[in-house]
Amino acid sequence: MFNEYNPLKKTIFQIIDDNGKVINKAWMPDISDDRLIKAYKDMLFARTADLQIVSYQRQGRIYTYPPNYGQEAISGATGAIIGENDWMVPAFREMGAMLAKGVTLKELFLYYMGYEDGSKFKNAKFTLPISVPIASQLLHAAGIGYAVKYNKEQKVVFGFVGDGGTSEGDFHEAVNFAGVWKVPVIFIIQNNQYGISTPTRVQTASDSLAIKSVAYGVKGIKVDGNDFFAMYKAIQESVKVCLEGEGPVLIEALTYRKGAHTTSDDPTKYRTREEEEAWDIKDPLKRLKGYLKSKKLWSDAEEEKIIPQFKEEIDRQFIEAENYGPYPKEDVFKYLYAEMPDDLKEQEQQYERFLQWKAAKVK
Amino acid sequence: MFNEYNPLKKTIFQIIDDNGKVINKAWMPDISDDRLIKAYKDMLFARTADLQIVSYQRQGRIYTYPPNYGQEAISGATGAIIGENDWMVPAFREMGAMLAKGVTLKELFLYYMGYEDGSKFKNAKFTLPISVPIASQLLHAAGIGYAVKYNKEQKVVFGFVGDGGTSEGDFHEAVNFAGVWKVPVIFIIQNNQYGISTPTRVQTASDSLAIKSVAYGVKGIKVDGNDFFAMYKAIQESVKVCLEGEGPVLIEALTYRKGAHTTSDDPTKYRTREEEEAWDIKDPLKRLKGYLKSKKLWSDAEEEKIIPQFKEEIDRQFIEAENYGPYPKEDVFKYLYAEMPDDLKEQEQQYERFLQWKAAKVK
Amino acid sequence: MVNAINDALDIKLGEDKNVVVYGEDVGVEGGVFRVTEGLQQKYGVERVFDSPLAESGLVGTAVGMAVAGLRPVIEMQFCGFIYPGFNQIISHASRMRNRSRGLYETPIVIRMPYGGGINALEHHSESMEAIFGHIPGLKVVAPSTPHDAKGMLISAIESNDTILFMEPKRIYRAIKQEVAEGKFTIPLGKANVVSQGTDVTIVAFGAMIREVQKAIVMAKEGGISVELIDLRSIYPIDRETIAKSVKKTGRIITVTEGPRSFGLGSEISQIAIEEAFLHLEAPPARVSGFDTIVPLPRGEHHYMQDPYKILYEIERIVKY
Amino acid sequence: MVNAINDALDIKLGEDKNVVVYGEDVGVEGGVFRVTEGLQQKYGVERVFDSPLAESGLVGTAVGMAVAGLRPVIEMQFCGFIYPGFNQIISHASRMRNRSRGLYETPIVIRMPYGGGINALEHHSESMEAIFGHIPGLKVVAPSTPHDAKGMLISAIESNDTILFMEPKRIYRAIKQEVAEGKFTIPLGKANVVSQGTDVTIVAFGAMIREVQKAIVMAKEGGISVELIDLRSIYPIDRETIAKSVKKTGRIITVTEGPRSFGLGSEISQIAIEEAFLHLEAPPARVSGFDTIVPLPRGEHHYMQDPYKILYEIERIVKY
Ligand SMILES: Cc1ncc(C[n+]2csc(CCOP(=O)(O)OP(=O)(O)O)c2C)c(N)n1
Ligand SMILES: Cc1ncc(C[n+]2csc(CCOP(=O)(O)OP(=O)(O)O)c2C)c(N)n1
Ligand SMILES: [Mg+2]
Ligand SMILES: [Mg+2]
Repeated sequence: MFNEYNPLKKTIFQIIDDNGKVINKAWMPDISDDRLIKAYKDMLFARTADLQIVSYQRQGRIYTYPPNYGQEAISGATGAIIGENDWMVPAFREMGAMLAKGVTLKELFLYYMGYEDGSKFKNAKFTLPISVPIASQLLHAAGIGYAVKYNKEQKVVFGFVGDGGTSEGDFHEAVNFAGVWKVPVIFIIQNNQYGISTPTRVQTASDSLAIKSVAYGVKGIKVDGNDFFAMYKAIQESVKVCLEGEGPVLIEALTYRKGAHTTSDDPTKYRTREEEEAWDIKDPLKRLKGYLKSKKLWSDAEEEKIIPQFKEEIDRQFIEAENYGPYPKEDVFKYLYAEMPDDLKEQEQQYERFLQWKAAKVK
Repeated sequence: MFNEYNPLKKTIFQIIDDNGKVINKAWMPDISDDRLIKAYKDMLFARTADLQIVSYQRQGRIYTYPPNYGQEAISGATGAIIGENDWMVPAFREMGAMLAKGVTLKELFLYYMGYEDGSKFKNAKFTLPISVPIASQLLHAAGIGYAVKYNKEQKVVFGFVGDGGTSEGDFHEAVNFAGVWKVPVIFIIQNNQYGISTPTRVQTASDSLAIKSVAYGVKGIKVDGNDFFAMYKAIQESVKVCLEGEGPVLIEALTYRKGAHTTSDDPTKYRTREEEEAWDIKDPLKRLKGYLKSKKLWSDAEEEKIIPQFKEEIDRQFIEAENYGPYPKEDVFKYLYAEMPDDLKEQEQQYERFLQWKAAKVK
Repeated sequence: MVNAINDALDIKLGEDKNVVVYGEDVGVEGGVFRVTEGLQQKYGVERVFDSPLAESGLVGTAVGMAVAGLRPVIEMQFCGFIYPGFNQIISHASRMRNRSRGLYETPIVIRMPYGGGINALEHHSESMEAIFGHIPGLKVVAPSTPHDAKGMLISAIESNDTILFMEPKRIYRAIKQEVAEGKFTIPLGKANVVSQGTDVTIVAFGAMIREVQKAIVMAKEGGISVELIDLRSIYPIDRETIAKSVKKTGRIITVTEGPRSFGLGSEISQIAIEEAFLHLEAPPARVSGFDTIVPLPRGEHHYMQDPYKILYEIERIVKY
Repeated sequence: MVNAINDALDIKLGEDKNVVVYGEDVGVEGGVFRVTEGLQQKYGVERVFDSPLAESGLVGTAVGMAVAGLRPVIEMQFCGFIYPGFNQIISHASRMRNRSRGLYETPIVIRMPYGGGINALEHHSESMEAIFGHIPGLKVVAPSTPHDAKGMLISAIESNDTILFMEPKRIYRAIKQEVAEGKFTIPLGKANVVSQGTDVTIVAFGAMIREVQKAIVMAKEGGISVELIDLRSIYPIDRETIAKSVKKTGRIITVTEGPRSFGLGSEISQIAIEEAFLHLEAPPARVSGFDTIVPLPRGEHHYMQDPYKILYEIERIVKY
């Protein structure tokens, strides 16, 4: 596949068309109906949650949030493949993949409500917290890749970044280190065509983002990121490459951020209604649903039935998060060092003395 | 040329063979005998100086110095082309090109003797000081390129870096910015195959360094950096590209550092005698001299005559530098800000008071 | 303050063709805080533009532009994202003149919203002025009012030094103030005595000024008279103004948002003891963040300086 | 000291398979200062290896390795080249535990030769401990003898925190000292009282200890008795040891190589006034670099702390 779809050929790897019809049978992945339906449901769940979070945010019940809306196939395909013991190194727009690893919505809610506790994943093994400084996390993925190889583990590391992130020096250093070390890392660029308001053509003059793999001597491929099957197949093949010791791989997943950059952003300032509509046609859920319906694996009726259940579950977890309670002052100090230095202990005590004084003062 | 020698083809651009015989007539540059002889003499001067500096260093008359030995064709070709008003953004192994811009040996000596004054070039216009933090200077080249384009000047910016430097994030960001901005910068990678002791294969898994141009959508070419004619032609064509507004260009110049990394380095620790001997055959001066002799433009007799003159001139400038005198204490403080802040003035005065006290104390 | 900064940029773009403004999303979008709104439309994409997402690239290209005669004003989107550009700041922007013995200068302004109190994600709420104040060759300034923001930014753009211009984003839109139209400048390096007092001197800058003012009102009720110095410039520091005040009051507190150790507070205390040791009636004190990461929003109140924290320290030091 | 560090690495590589050592030229070459000499031969290229030339890459990959259970010890070739890795240090290495509420730790040691006095090029002579001391979540330590270097480095490798291990390259080979064989540790965070005295306390670390000792000898001739504290740990600082000493002597001077403003000196002075204000007989003072770039070798003597600069300050403060 990495020969056929060598990014130098400037092709894009696709399996289904805008309606979900298979147009590239040769590469259709082998995936059971059950798993396929599960994957669709997971994507639908992620989307439902995503839209709901935006409305929570509007109600002022959560802080800034970066929607995944329109990009669900990338996380969906990753989630369908990533193993319990594989490593997940997210940027911040990979909700579906994180849920698949075992991160709970409640944890994500806590995070966006402003609790670090939301980054202490109770069930998700080998999953790093959300990383805010763009592209920096890819170096962690490369380093984890080194550890995996060093320990001769049969594991793959997934490292995510956005199109904008490819401009950062850390992107370069990460893929380059991984290439030199030949470590099992799958770098996935979610090319949603914007970094906040900045279009990809302002990020780079290269023909594609996948083509940057050439600069590091690693395998690369440009994939239709709204095509669940193409993403699934590309990741599956990448896992194989990694497990055979031939990694890393760089995947550019072309997609579109249907929502705002974050809830504080207004995309009408920098893109047109026409553009948005053109991408509506390529919506990843719509396309997968088209396929499923054609195979009678899914129906609008089922969808209508399941969405309210999803909403209820989302709400339940949201309310749990909302009732999480106050942020104990110890938590500000406790996690900086393996053992708290005296100085920090003293600062905590000073703060305690202040709080007592204040309580007496304002009562 | 950038099509014919597209780095994806994995070819290397060469014009003369190891003995100076033209093997690629089609691309032979048009250059007058006079200029050619001048270029050779400049390279010979640079080499003579270089060897002499190493011996000054051994005598303890100068601090650490990074020899250019073996890489003279790259600076030689640059120097033969770079205009008075073009910008030169060096790394630290481009003596010939700096001399061509009008930097004096004396200035370079002062620098390596430990005077910042050696970076205040009196005659060389548009030439930045030597840059020590690897690859960081390439961003300056990109920014200067922006200014040149903004001011609609007919100028080219030369930015140098080593093979090791291509691993730094700044290399990536610089070529990428220049690509997006389409600015007239010629990035020249002096691939001397080592970064101190580290061979290029530890720096990157890519097929070549020139191929990295693909990642930035800019023109690139891999050139035999020990072949004066190939370097000359490649730079000439790159200048054209830049002046036509189609820049930047990334040139990988393959060469070999015949000397040590710096005078504190011992290359026998990390490379073999055989390897060094194999590269002796490709020595850039030897090859150009082979060509010149075959055209009767140069002779060993002339060389024997001129070298002592060079040595005398080098020595003269060296001794001038040696007699430069003490480093005035004002110079520590004077150049930090356009106007010296009170605080710094006070620090200088405190220091003066200390010096007076000490003079009284130790006498 | 957002408008005042925009106004300053507008004035300098208008009168000096060498001024260019760029950064992540500063062009079409007008910046995530709308500070550069409308400038691209007015001055064109060559003078006001979006850059690739790379902070080392931002600072490094600005160094290049500046040595070539432009006067770049670049924006770091948030305080926590300046660090990829740290090497270019400490190794080049702050050094080029010294390195080249005056041959090249780097008149660069690095604008950067900083500080907490806006319920932001990690890395969006930091105040690391002390790190930058320690870099020789760099100037670090921060306004506390729209008026100062305008006058100081114009001065910064006209300066031939590299200046880190820290903007207290918490009060970007919080302070309503008439700002004089047209061009005026406020000299960098001079502190501003915001209010006179006799019992204790407080030194602060940026968003903390407002918090201190609230504390001053409360202190006054308790009969304590506070002199407030708005530092304005973190490096160089106006020693003279601090010295004069502390000699009068005999007590000094520095209020900052950053981590405590190696922070601005220690530096101000050092100045106080060097300049006025024999006048001191209590040890110079600091109200600051803890030596911890700024907590996410739900924990931020623990970390931030509210007026009570300041009042607590005022009372403590006066009773000393 | 070079041998002692090599020995510490050797011991930890020998006993813990999770320890890996990498950096620019640390493998085949054994490091530009030969600190890692012989280790690749002994432990193989998977455990001791050359990395690509990229400091952000160095720190960033170490963060990844560490969360995955390794204990990377990386080398910055010179102090002036750590800055490209600054973002990874301040945004990740020092924060991962706090961010993940203890789920992930980053036991990383960043070794870095620092300081002046070796006639080096620009960027090779800096001492910027204050910048790193201000980063919450990071520990910063520096030995002043071969013995300390060995014991402290072993402690650092065994610590689950990220530690910046600053090596005074000026005395890499200058101090001859028998170092105990085999494994021993020196706890991080504790200062060492090198010599007792009654008139003035001097706080210093690393290569400055030796300079202070020379000054102490001269001071003694003038009848002044100096107590010398080797800080060993720049963050966290051992307040207790400082407090105890300054309460006894009533005078304190900090001697450092870095720039003055926002430097270690101010922090130590602050601690002295917080802990011992009423015992102070003179204002806490600092002998430091200027607020300038370290000059190239011919000018470096102006900048550096020689024993006379220290003696000058001792005499000044004692006469205060
Ligand atoms: C180092 C750094 N610089 C700037 C930012 C501010 N910022 C947050 S998201 C973003 C755009 C990211 O674009 P992209 O990588 O395409 O990811 P997307 O948001 O589209 O998923 C920017 C500039 C940041 N988080 N980190
Ligand atoms: C940012 C940075 N890291 C490390 C160094 C130390 N250093 C000086 S030269 C060098 C190797 C450079 O290799 P290369 O780029 O190939 O240039 P060459 O020396 O071969 O000309 C290194 C690592 C430095 N100067 N700057
Ligand atoms: Mg994007
Ligand atoms: Mg090299």
